[in-house]
Amino acid sequence: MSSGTNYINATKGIKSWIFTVDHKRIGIMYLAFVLLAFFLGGMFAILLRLELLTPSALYLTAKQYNQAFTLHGAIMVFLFIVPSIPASLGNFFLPIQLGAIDVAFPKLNLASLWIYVIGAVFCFYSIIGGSVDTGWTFYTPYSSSTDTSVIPMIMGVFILGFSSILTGINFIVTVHKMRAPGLSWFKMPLFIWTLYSTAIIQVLATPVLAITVLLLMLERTIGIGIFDPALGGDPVLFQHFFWFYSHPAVYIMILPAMGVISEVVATFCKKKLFGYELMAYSSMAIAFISFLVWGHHLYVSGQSPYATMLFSLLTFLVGIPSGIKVFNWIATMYTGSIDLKSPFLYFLSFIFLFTIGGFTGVVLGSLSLDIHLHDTYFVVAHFHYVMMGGTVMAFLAGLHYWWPKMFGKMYSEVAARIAFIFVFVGFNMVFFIQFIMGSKGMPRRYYNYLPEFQPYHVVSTIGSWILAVGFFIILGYFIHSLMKGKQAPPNPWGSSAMEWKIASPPTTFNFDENLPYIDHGPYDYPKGNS
Amino acid sequence: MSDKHEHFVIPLKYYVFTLIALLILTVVTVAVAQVDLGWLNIYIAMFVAMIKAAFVIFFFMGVRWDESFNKIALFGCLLFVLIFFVIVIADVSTRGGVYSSESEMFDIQSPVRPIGEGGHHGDSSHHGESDSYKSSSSSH
Amino acid sequence: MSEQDNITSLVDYGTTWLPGSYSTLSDIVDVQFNAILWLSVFGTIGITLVTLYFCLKYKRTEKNQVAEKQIDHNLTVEVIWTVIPLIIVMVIFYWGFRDYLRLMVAPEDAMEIRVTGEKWRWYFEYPGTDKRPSDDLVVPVGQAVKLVMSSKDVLHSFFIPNFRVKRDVQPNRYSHLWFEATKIGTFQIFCTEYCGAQHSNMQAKLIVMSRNDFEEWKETGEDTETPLPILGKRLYKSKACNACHSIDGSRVIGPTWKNAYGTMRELESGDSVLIDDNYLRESIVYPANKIAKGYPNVMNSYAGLLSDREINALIEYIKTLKE
Amino acid sequence: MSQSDNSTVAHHFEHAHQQFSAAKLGMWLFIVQEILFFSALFVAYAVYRGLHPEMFIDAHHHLSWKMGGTNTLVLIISSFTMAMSIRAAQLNQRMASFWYLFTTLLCACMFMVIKFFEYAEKIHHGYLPSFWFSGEGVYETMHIFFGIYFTMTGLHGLHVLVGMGLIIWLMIETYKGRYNSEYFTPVEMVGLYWHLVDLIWIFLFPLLYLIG
Repeated sequence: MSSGTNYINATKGIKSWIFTVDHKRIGIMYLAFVLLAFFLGGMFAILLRLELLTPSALYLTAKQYNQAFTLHGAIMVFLFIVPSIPASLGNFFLPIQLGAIDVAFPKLNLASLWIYVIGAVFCFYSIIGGSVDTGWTFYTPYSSSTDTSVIPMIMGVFILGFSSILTGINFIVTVHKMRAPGLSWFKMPLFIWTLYSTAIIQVLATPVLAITVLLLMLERTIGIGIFDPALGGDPVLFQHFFWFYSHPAVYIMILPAMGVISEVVATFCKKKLFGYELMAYSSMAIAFISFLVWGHHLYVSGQSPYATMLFSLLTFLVGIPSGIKVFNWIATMYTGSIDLKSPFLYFLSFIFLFTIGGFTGVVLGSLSLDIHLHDTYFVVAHFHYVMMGGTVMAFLAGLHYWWPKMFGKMYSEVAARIAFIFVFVGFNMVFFIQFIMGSKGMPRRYYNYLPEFQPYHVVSTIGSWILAVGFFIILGYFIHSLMKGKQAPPNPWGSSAMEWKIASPPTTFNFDENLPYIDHGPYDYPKGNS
Repeated sequence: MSDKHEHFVIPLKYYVFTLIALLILTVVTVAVAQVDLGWLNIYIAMFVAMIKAAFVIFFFMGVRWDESFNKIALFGCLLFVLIFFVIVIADVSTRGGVYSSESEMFDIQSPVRPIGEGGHHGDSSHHGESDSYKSSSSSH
Repeated sequence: MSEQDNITSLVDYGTTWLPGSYSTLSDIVDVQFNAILWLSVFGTIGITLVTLYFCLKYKRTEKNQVAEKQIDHNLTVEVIWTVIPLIIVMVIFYWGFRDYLRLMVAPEDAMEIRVTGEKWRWYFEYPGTDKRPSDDLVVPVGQAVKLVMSSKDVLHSFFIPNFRVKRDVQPNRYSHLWFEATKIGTFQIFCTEYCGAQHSNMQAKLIVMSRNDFEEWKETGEDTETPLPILGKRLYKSKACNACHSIDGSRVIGPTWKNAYGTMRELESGDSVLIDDNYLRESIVYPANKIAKGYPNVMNSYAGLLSDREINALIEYIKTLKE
Repeated sequence: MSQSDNSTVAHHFEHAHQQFSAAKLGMWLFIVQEILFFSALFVAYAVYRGLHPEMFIDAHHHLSWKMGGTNTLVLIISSFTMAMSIRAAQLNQRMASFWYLFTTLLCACMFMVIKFFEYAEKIHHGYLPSFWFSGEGVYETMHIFFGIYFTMTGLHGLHVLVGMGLIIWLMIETYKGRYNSEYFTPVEMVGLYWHLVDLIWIFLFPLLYLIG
């Protein structure tokens, strides 16, 4: 079982990867592309932080700085964080956890991978061909009037959107039609539940982004005048359209992270997940309510006060299911058998950082406070705490947790712990200080700033270097693991989840003979004698 | 296993009936549009369009006989379209928009016509808070 | 970053988290901010402590290889931690909304000032006076002021950190903002909606004066005392010429002013023109007429925004930049 | 889905019914995303109609309801023949299915030809979106109406073109005898897509051509 053929060595040659329909190989290729995007986006972040070391010009011009933060945002959002967990880890483990051989539409799955790559090529073309400088939000009328390469970038976003939609359709159908015999809805692991609710958002929200960027493209080329006030249009309408996608997209980013965290906490505590059903329902609730809150990005945009009030109310409601999840994870630890391995350390940092992100979300949800804090570093810090402290930490947790299964190799636990310390300390140094900076009045997207803010920026920039070191250590020991790692046993963590019952790495058809019959819940751990 | 392969074939009469209904409704909607009924026109036109859409969905697309989740998917998505539509329109129509008295005061030419001048968003239709957003200045 | 010597520092005054609070409504905002801040601090510390305690108490050891108990759920606990946060956030919602209305609805007797944002400067006009558009927002203390704001090009956002007020500024539409200053002094104004290359330089000063000073300031006409080149140097900064034109020879957005006067300039049209007084004046008033080769046509006209004397002053200043 | 000639069930499905119902659910979800895609345009339409009611009413007089109406009838008939072709495939009537598909294609061509003449006329009168707008009208903002008109009908026309390609593919496959009462998934899927194209037109027609 441990050696012999598996999905990696079943067929050979580059073509067997490019034209594969195996969900596991597609997942691995997604992982590679997504990590590439992460390092590229991260590079822009380091450039930005370095420039902000001094209050005035250091080595970038104002325009280059604006291009750098736009590219950092656009790459991180569209190329990294949206596909990160669902397309890589999700593609790999969703069919296995369902007890299926593959996703419902394997060729479509391959198509979405290469559509993603085509979209990425457009984005890179935009970087080479004049670097877009609009901010990743592409607000009109600036985006319809600037002379930088907006069109290749939004073309890329348009294409990436379709990749995301196709993945979403595939996942929904897979969950509905491909469950193993006996696997009823409430026996599914929470990772599946969150991927399912994510897929619903992807299918419902992404088309609106597609049409929005298409309209922006038409605005720039033929001037249809829907968003440009000079032509009689309404720029706030663009913001409505954009955030109708981009707010639910925040939950596309965070929901799968919550799923990973649920898997990790159950495995490393050897516990049934506390309040499993409520967790499943709250994932669905988040998916639904996420469509009702986009207007909280428009509190100061000139939106009607009635709409503003409604959005504020709904924004607070969306916090409740997230809060429930945090409490449930912590409750799962109670009376468990906790193994403090690196995936669990990332779980702990997720809880801490996501809590801070959540509380500052409450601050920003309040109408009167948001007026002061809107478009300041406070907002920057808040969404980095949620997106990076939440999603990236969970992504790392999942990567460490599932690494032995995906590649059949172990990594160095000592190196992982050292890297964790760098990442955790570095992250907090970069972003915690930004909360204070922001509430003190430092606006975001500033190239020059008042010299009195310099001490804050220096701390933040130094933090960014520590964070970068952490990520390079991670990259290092993962590459080392691939080259010289110890052979991983099928179930190194003693997990009861479905994917750990098959070989590491899995064989091409996941389950050697018949599909499994699943007659128990997802977190079936034994109980002590006491 | 073989019984699972059997597909339900929709009886011919449904198709023919739907076709006739759609043709008639098209003629009706064109005819009604020729009569000026003011604001009622748009509502009648939309109502007829919805009936036509229902015919297409239920019979041509076979939703009447389809699996329940396919129905949920279709009608569920209409709910989200409705949310999108209602909230955006609710915002745009209650924005208090362009402050007409101020644009007079500062003599600014705007190509954007204030919402509420004509059309179906009557100026008088919203009272309360939004009024206090309009200029009530006595300084000039 | 100019002339910030007398602007009240955002960092040095106020609390650790917030800048100084100098308007009638900024205090109520601060109360709420501090309340939620401390709630968050206690919440985060509580959650962290419980998590760490569990980590230590239930750490996997020889004896603790399997979980002590398997607890699926506990309805009471779940209801408690759903309902209590719900109540808390609903209170915060109401609190925020009530204060939001106060921040949004200007009093009847507010004095109106017109604010215009354009790439990359603000200017302020005072209805009912003959004053030229001012580069600084000057307001009397203890008087409600209502700003009627619009933009000439893209979206901007008007932000006074010390007063806790902010509002987006859109082209072809008016947005409002009001405040009542409680302290005499000079404060910072930012643009917080990203608007292009010089976004971070789109700042202005808010000068709060006593009522008498304000009345006097309203009556003062233009500066006829200052020698022209010195006035020009001041205008270079206050009219935000420095956003696009350097005086050290470096290329920003527009051509540099250094060593410009008296030289020939190539134009986009292919002609070239001598940079003399007439050309400079034309370029200030009708910037689109003669575009320097290789530079974008982005400058807004300053017609009506500068007096004849001020235009002269700028030209004289440019002359002094010749080595 | 990969199907070799001897089996129409892909390796990862257990039986044909699972494969069919998965494909159908997938198609419905695709239709769902199409609906959301177009919904934004309808929202934009509603917002601008609210902003410029008189202009919209004035502008729509420049569109010919006769042409639009004819196109509506053509599309409805094509929808009917499409449905009939699925039915014929289900009943193993290969050539009937082929000729129904052919009629559908013919209707689609007719739709596009009429659309072409409509566009040609608008372009001739200068009713193009903003930068190229040179038409004469009472309202200055009329280019917005035509911006929306061209975007909505243009995207719809693009969907018709894609549908025509799919129908040609179906005709070839049907002629070869690929589809029968056991396996007709592609016909059913393209059918659903084609009805969606019809559905969108059902709303576009009164909104653009018939505003009173």
